[in-house]
Amino acid sequence: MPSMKSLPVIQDEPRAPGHRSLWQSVEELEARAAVSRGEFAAGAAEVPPELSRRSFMQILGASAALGGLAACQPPREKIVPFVHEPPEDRPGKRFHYATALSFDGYATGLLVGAADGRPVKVEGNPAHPASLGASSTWEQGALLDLYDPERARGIWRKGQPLSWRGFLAEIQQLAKVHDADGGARLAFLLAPDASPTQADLLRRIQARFPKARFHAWAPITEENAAEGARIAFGRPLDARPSLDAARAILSLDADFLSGHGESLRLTREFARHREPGAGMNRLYVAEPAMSLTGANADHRFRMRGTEVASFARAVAVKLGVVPIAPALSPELALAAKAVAADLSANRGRSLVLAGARQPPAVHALAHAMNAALGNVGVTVTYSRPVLGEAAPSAASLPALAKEIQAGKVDTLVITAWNPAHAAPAGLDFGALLAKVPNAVYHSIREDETSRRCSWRVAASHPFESWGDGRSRGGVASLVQPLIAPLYESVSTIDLLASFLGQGDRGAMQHVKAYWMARSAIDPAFFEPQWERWLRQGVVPGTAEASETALVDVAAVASSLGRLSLPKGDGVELAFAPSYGLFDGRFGTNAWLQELPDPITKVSWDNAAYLSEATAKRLGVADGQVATLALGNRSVQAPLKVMPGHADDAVTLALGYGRSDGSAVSKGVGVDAYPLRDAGAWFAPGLSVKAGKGKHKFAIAQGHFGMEGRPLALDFTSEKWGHAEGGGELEHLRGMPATLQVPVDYSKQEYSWGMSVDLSRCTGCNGCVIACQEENNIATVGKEQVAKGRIMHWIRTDRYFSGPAADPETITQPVMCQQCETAPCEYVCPVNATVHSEEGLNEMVYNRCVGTRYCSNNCPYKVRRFNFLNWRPEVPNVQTLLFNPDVTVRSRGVMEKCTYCVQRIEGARIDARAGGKKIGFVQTACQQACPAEAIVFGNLNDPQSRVRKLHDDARRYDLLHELGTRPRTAYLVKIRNPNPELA
Amino acid sequence: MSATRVILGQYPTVDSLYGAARAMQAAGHSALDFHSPYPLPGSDEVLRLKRSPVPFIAGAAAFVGVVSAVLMQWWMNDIDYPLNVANRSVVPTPTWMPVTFELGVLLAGTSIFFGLMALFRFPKPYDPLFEVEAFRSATIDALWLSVSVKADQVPSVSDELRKLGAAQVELVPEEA
Amino acid sequence: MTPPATAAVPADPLAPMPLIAGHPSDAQLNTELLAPIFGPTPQAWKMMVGMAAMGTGLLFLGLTVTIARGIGMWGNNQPVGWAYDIINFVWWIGIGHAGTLISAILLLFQQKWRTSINRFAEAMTIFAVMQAAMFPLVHTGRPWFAIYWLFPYPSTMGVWPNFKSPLIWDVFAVSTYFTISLLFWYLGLIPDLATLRDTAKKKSQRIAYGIFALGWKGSSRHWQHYRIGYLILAGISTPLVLSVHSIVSFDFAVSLLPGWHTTIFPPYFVAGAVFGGFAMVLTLVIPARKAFRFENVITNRHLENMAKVMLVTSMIVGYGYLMENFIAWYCGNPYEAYLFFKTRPFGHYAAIYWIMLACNVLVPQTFWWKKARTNVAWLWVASILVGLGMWAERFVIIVISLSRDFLPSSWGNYAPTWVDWCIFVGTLSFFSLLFLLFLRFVPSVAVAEVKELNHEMQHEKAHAGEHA
Amino acid sequence: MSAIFKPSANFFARFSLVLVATVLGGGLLGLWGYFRTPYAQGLQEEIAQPILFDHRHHVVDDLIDCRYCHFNAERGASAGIPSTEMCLNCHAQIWNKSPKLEPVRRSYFTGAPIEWNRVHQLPDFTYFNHSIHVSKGIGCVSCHGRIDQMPAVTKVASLQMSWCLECHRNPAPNLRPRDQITSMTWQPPDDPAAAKTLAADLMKTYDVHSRVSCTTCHR
Repeated sequence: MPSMKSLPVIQDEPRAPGHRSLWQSVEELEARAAVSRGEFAAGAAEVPPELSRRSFMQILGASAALGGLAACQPPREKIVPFVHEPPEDRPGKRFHYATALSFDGYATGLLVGAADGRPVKVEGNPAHPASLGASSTWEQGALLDLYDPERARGIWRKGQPLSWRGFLAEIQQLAKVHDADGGARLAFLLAPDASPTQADLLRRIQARFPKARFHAWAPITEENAAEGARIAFGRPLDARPSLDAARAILSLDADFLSGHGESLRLTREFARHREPGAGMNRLYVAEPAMSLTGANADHRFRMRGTEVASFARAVAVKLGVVPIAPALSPELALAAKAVAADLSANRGRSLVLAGARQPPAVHALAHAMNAALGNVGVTVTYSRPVLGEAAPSAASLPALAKEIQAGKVDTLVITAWNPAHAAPAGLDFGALLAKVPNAVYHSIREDETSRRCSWRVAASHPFESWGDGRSRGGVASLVQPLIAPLYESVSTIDLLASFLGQGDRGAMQHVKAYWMARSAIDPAFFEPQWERWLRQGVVPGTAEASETALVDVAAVASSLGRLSLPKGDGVELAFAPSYGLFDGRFGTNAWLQELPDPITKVSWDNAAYLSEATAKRLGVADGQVATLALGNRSVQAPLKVMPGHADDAVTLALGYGRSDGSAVSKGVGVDAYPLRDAGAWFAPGLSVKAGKGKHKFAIAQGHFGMEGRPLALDFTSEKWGHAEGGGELEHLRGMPATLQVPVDYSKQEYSWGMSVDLSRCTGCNGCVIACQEENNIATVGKEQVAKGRIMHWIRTDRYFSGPAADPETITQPVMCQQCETAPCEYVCPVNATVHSEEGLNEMVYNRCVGTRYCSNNCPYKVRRFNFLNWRPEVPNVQTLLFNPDVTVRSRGVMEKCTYCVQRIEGARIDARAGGKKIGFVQTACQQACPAEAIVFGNLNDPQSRVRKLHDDARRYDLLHELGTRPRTAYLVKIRNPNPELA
Repeated sequence: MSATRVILGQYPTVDSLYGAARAMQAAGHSALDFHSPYPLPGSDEVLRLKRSPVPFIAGAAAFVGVVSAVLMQWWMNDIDYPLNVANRSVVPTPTWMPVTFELGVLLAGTSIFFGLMALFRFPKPYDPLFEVEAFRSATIDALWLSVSVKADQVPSVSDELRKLGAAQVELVPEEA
Repeated sequence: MTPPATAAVPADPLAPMPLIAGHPSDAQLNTELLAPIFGPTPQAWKMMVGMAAMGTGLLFLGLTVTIARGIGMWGNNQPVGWAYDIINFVWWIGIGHAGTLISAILLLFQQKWRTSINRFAEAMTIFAVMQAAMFPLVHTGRPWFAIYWLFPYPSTMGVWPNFKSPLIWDVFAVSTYFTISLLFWYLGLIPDLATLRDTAKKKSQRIAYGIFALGWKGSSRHWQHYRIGYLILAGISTPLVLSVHSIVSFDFAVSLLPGWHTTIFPPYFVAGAVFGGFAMVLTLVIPARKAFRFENVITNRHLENMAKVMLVTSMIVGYGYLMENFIAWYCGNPYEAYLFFKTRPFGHYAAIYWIMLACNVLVPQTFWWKKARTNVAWLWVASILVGLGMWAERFVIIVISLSRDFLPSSWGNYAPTWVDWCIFVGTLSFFSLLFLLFLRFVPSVAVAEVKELNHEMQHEKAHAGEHA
Repeated sequence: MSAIFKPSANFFARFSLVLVATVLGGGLLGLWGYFRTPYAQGLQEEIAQPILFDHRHHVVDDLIDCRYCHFNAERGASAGIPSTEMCLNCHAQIWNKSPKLEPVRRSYFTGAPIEWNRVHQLPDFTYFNHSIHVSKGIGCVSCHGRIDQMPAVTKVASLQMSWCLECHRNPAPNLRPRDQITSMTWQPPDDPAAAKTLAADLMKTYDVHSRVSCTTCHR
């Protein structure tokens, strides 16, 4: 049996590496979880499956006596101890393991917290360059996928189950057959992955089958960037922006604050320079639909996706990079002039970024501009592509399709995500798959593709398997399992190894072997090295060195010349990855489905976004269902007017409208793939015909205006300059007049507080999912969200100001403000919400009877009520997801943010048991936040960061005049507009 | 000493009723009572009744209610488990008022009802008077005078009552 | 020799209509007023009871679904945490008030005209409060614990209710109010029950009423205590009524929500309650007196007086509306201003706001004219409109205020579900059911009191005759 | 005979009234009492266990410290129930043939865990942590009673909230020196004054606080 030693990051005392058979302990854990049958169970379904009947009977006979009995005498539990104590088992103690999660090829380092041997919380790995301790909605969401009861299980061939050994034998046979012709009839359709071990395996497979074809494919690729680099430098290079030094940033449709890869690092660098002062950066964004990045821009220029090139070119002309200026609308021309001026004013401290959706020429032009501005080496560096061969190409799928058509493929191994669903328009890849005798589909879930494949191999979740990966920039991390596969499943490495007859060697051996070979360390000394890497989560000395690269301006110019500019004023359709589901791979993830879109706040849906003017021109209205047609292809999609959307353009997010996957993903939203050519981003000549019927959206925030109320405040940098120390904010902070004698918290050792910096917050929603994961917050589904019953404890309010066509945006995370004179408390008839000595507004779920009075009286409306039992029955496997430190709330109970009191109390116990003081406590939202916008800590500690921020000149209290004295302070957002454009 | 018997006399008007009563009192019969479908003005004076204790009962009960309400709230919220509720002051007398008032009223009200029951010795579904068929009119439209006398005086008193204008005179049978 | 005063001489139009028509004897009154009980069961009554019973079925369906599945079966949401549940609660409790007011306050003020209608009113109070009392319990997410923790018994946890919360005040107020009203009503009933016991022919009836009469024999020694007791009970009921609706209004006034946070609420709620209550009395009395031919005990003068009371209270309520808006403007608080000048008149629920104003302020203005006050048909329609208007008022206060509070980000609208409707219709039916039973089995007019009044009036007439 | 009721009716009427009153009053009183009975609190209830494990023998005869098996008590939320492996640390050598221990060996070799019946059970919304109590000087015996005298473990404390609060409000009397934590027999000095001073400086040295905030136990 292969050793499956996982090593925690934080270790209290050195312990001899023991062996743990997790299979066993998992069952035990399930048993443990399953026995909780309290009226509230921590870490288990709070109500037994036979809820309705049970509780109903209970209610019928409800009386003081029964209530009392029910409250104090739950049925007797079982205690199920281990048979073999795992080495680092400490009941209830949380261990963090360093691992990494690869996403379209690029890895982000994580620390995954495991309680009693089950992963329950995902955090970023501070030591990892792509995370810096933060984590995005997608990394957080991965945990829910792990425990998804609808995951694929086992290995199947033509509907017959196969054992792992049986499968290996079969593959041996196949391999022998293919040996004959050097693998001429063998093909691989691979998900992009920078894993060195995997690359090594592929090389060896290629060696065995020289004629085999390897296609890397994903619905969303960055080919344009690569091609752009090839044009500019004559060879493919990865451009790595660094915003630390950048003072003027021009984003050409580049949504660098979201998406995968490095958005976390970029967000942090961007946010760090959003405080007023000399170091403050200025962001220009040119884009069609409002993106997260656009929402954070100081100047946002809305234009159709294909017009961005012209704009870029206009800027470039002003910078003297290329000659001929294109035709532009006067205001855009003006903008281009100002932007160019600002960029050149910040020579060497500016940056031009081109988005993945822009054609190669624009990327090339961006490179040229950066070179001209002397930014290379300062705000942008170039290095060898990390993905290299594994870089996905949209063309690969049609190519493969041709081969299949020609009957050149007998065996096709697919690790790429769901090609049958995401295949380009007009290509029925599913049907082709049926033609392949041995189509082996390796996926974590049964989906549109697996239905068509003769072989289905369940994939292990990254948290269940050994492996490795590389971040953008090349830093390698090891992937170690936190739990044995919950279902019979296979890791990618094991699958590929099986084609080398090494499928039974165990993924860990492959990984270890590769790194041992690579590190060239004497095997005797390798082990400690290996353990250090596992603990740190990064392998030192693996980053790609930056290379000097010279721009071939002529080539750039000519590529621009070849660029086809948009003709006529037809409506243009733009595709975009969805913020929740990316390309659709998260469609089965209820957290991400329910997560409101950061801009439109639409939940459980995508929609055809368009500007108000365009809607008027086309004679359609918000919420109408319309037919979007490109030539002879068409889809039915609901329309949504999006403030700030470019005119004559419609944006449709990818990833929705799945016909399969799971109960969660089925039939949610509209499938955009039937309209999309391979790798296409912008399609001209869209016809929009209003159809019958209105679509009912589930929108988490219906009202976008602030109605002139002082809620989310912003200043321009110069206005702030004159505001000498935020004098204008004085009436929004400090102790309001009161008849109550204020309780004195200064004597307390700790008095907890929080601050939220609106200048830093980008509205990425990372905090929302982190909170949901930490606090066992339920998802409620589309109907309930539409009814206004979404359960998120922290929400990112987003307000628009200025002209609806082209508004300014501000996002404001709002969670319980922990008011010192909390309006919710005095109205609760049963003392279910009261104050702690340290100033927390406590919510005692087991005391709550659910009058909802507290919520009515909460001016911030941050309380959430369990209107129904959101978890009628929880599959045992999902009970493993629950954070055991937080009560799972039952029906009829109010819940809310508690500043992660379970973390505070945990830290207190750990500290005081050792006679120490409470050290560093982070709330889940704070820990996830890439922008460091949320800071939590002890207000009574003059050194603490939160104390300093509470005394900051930008500090103000939300709804200060109500005299609620919130413990959460907000710092006003500072905008940094260009005076020339003001 | 022989048992007392109750004699009933029915009178057409209040005045004749009162007249008879006064005469009876003059004759030394003090154990009198009227029975009427509705309260008779001035009957108290005629019958020389003492002041009713009901107001006192109500007042006492109200006082008990108020005091216990204050003690309850004070002990529960400020002594046994003092909690910081929204930074409100420790002894929030204003917020006590509603409960205090209501509890005072509740006790006063209930005590009046049960006090009356006690004074009437209710429930008392059986009463010898009910044996007299004609007495049923007492709650409908007739005015009755009841006199309890020594057994040997029954005939004389009956005659007396008739003389005083009784429309009919009934002898209440002895309790079986 | 003077000509006899003939019809030629017009009757003085200002002379009030008599409270009891004709010169009935006690016996006549008795048979007349008890006719509904001893008479045969009317077909109409049976039908109405049947319908009411069915409607009551809806109520229990609604409650069962709610308790089994949760509050989510209603339309309530974030931010509208309270809706039909509390609307109905306030509306019903308000209706209850007129009853106690008529029977207690008018008694204290020696308003003789009260006697013929107070029994109706008190019954109405009790049945209305029964509807209302249901909601504070079932509107909670976990009623079974609500009971247990509001009366923390057997108190093994050492945690107590929070007496700073208006909801606790509600619990005490409503339960006290119900208890006192019930005792007051029953105390008033005892002599009549005795009368029934002695009037009844059937043995079964005699036994039934005999049990509840507790052995009343009309003794003057009893009447002495009885009268003073009844008077004091009336005395304490009066402040009780005022306190109850003031406390109900605290549920809102104590909070800081725009549209709730209003100092004028207590008097304005009490007035509204009396207003709506009187409307309900009319709605019930007018058909009842027709059905049971009580016209000469519940005369038009009674109806007219009630119309007058409604006119006055409607003006107080109107003043309340005016003040709310004035203060919202005068204090210059943007949140208040937005609610009162944008949301209510022009917002998503504007229709309901205007219905409220029309029914509660305009309709009663017709009562300035005697014609309207004495037109029974119009009185009845108007009373129903007012009932509707008062319901709309609670909707405006509760739902509209909640739907647009401080942070626009959390604004949201509310839409009732079928369960909400079941419960609302159900309470109406349950109320009617109880009331129909009351009409059939309990003297719906205070017989003893009417006799007393009758006696007094004839007494006065006699004296008047002497002086003439 | 005109009266509808017999004279006896009066007795029945009043008797039924008294009956109702006593039932109500008695019921409430009974309820109050019931929850204070050992029965309602599940005290002194011998709970059958899959294995006849006798603490008396292990604690008294073998003088094994509680923390040998419940090793997590000092450092974790739960004291930990020893794994089968741990039983066999000793029982591989001694009594390794005893039929009484057959289930233990079976568990060890089949890998099927032993399912014990829980004795001390808090509601799942109550977060109790052993380590902090132990480190602040609360002895095992304070909550678990004289384990060393129990053939089968039984509950001795009601574990009702009011019981927890008694100590959380005033911990001093229940403190003991850390080295006496697992002692089943330690008593504070008989002289009340001495006991007071000991309690006082234990409060100081262990920095014990009275904690009655809800979130101390409910999160």
